[in-house]
Amino acid sequence: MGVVELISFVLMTAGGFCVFVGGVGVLRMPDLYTRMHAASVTDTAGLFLVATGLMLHAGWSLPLFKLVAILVFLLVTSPTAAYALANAAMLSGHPPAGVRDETVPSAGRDGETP
Amino acid sequence: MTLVFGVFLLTLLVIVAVAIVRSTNLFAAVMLSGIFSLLMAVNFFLLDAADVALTEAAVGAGVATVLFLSALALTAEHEQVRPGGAALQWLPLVVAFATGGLLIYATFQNPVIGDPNAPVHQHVAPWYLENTPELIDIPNVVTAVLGSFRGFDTLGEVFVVFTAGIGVLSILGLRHTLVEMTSAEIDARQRSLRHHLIPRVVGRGMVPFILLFALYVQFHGEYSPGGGFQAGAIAAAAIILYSLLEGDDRGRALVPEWLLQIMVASGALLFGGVGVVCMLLGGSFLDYSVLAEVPSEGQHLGLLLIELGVGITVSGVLLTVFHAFARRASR
Amino acid sequence: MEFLALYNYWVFAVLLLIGLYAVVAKVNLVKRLIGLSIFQGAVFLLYISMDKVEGGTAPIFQTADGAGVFSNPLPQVLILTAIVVGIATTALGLAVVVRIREEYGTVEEDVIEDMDADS
Amino acid sequence: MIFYPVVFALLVTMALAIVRAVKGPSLYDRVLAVNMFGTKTVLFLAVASYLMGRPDFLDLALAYALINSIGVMAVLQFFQSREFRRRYEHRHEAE
Repeated sequence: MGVVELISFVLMTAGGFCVFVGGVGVLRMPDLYTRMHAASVTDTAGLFLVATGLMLHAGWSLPLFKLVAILVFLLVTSPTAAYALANAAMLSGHPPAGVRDETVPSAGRDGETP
Repeated sequence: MTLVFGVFLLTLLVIVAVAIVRSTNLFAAVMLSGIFSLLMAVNFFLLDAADVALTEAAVGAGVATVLFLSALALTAEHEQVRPGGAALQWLPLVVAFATGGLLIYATFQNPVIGDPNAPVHQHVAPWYLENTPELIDIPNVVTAVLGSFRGFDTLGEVFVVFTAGIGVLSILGLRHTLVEMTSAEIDARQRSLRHHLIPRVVGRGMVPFILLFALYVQFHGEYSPGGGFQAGAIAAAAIILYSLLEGDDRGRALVPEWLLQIMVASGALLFGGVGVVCMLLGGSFLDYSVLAEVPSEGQHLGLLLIELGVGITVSGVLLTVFHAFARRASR
Repeated sequence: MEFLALYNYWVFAVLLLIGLYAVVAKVNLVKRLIGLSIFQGAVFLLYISMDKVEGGTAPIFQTADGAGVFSNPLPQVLILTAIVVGIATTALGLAVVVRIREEYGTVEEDVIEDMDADS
Repeated sequence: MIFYPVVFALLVTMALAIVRAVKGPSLYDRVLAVNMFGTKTVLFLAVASYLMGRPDFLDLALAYALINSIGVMAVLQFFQSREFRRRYEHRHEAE
């Protein structure tokens, strides 16, 4: 195993750890917004680490270009999706846990109907 | 090791399927079927079916979710809960279990997964794999079989897609009388994501790249996973994204309906037309060898044209369906 | 790993069972269509499971002469087209459901049957 | 060999995301889980294409990276038009 391979292994394992932490966060956090926080932050970090590790593994080739494209597109769209989701949740009256704002319609704060 | 990954993912697949059937909220069921489709694609990939996985990706990630959501917007979001609640119904359960049990019993006769001596791998498949380099001369055997060896089949499938598009149009109406242009305009603005700045900027930036990728999948389909079906779905997804962001009216301005109708018809016509041209040049129907001096070059040309026809029809039909549902919602 | 050699087929059977149950037992028409797509997925899985060849790879040649072990391209071709046809027919089904909703005001089948019986 | 830790992490995270999607409780949690599952799928496909020795199949991961966000946009639009319709009906009832 060469030095590059070793670095790539370390990066990818660290990325896998990030991803796993995000998964645990999504399962264990108390409410939607903290879950979203756990998911989106670790997503970006894990994505960056895994993709960089794969790039080192790929070397100069066409797959390297595709990996860069995947990285760029996900780095752009993943936070946007998180924003869109948080926005949709907030607009339709789904306040963060602990916030009691009477101006926000509280219909379906719990249960299926948001 | 891939086998273990496959077993794990297939187990997840079953769990998701049970959850879909159990949930009384249809929106939740649609979201879960999004996960179902993703898992399906990963499983296809692990089973060495890259083309199929790409198709599932193109269809399941964009178009299917959007269609189900727009149908939900037009119907109801919840299943009605009846007295007796979400209890299992015994007769269907018995029927389903009997069928499932019978099938599992039958599987013990099956050759194991990956057995190279299984009957499936004995009959025509080796012939396709052996003769593709010589007769068609492209690396992707799936495209070769799809377009050339079994081109007749594919023509039929394209016409099924075409017919489904016509069916949706005739059920949901080709035109509808606009109530008032101004209120429709306000309506579209309210429905679109036009005032969401971040998704709008990012999404509009993505649209050209998705279209570019669709073109890559379309014209690189002979050398890598891809082809007309996938490219059509991806291109439709790009336009659907634009319509979601900018409002249905602007989406229709970008790709007008008359153009869509021409696309739906002309793609199928192109496919059939290539076949007829082959006949006029002295070959049999869909035998592309006669299209050029060298038979394999004729095959290349024929595949290029019919894949183009497939792509045009598929994207046309999917967009037509999307617009038919979206317009229904805005009246 | 010997006992897992047929696992794909079992999952196929179980998914088919689940889809069949949803199609038969559910009265909500949209839910039935979702069940139908699970059923479809089960059939896709059966076909794709058959194409695997041990030690093979996807049937896209890496060298010009096509040397190597490849999985079976034929089931892939069938399912590739079936997926797109599946979404088109699902769209047709959804269109019918939307029309039913406009006529009857509901998509629950038993309610619709009662209405038909009354009229 | 070097891919196994990351593949295991991805698979476990997929399972966790599915648990969240099944549990809910709100609809947004489900959407969040689907979105997260999507990015995990992209990474899994990318790693698996190296694991299986066919890096030319990165196209699949690229396709998901491009299209995956459409689902969330559709959900946002769905909620928004539902909110709009609710307000509209409310206004009509008031009149």
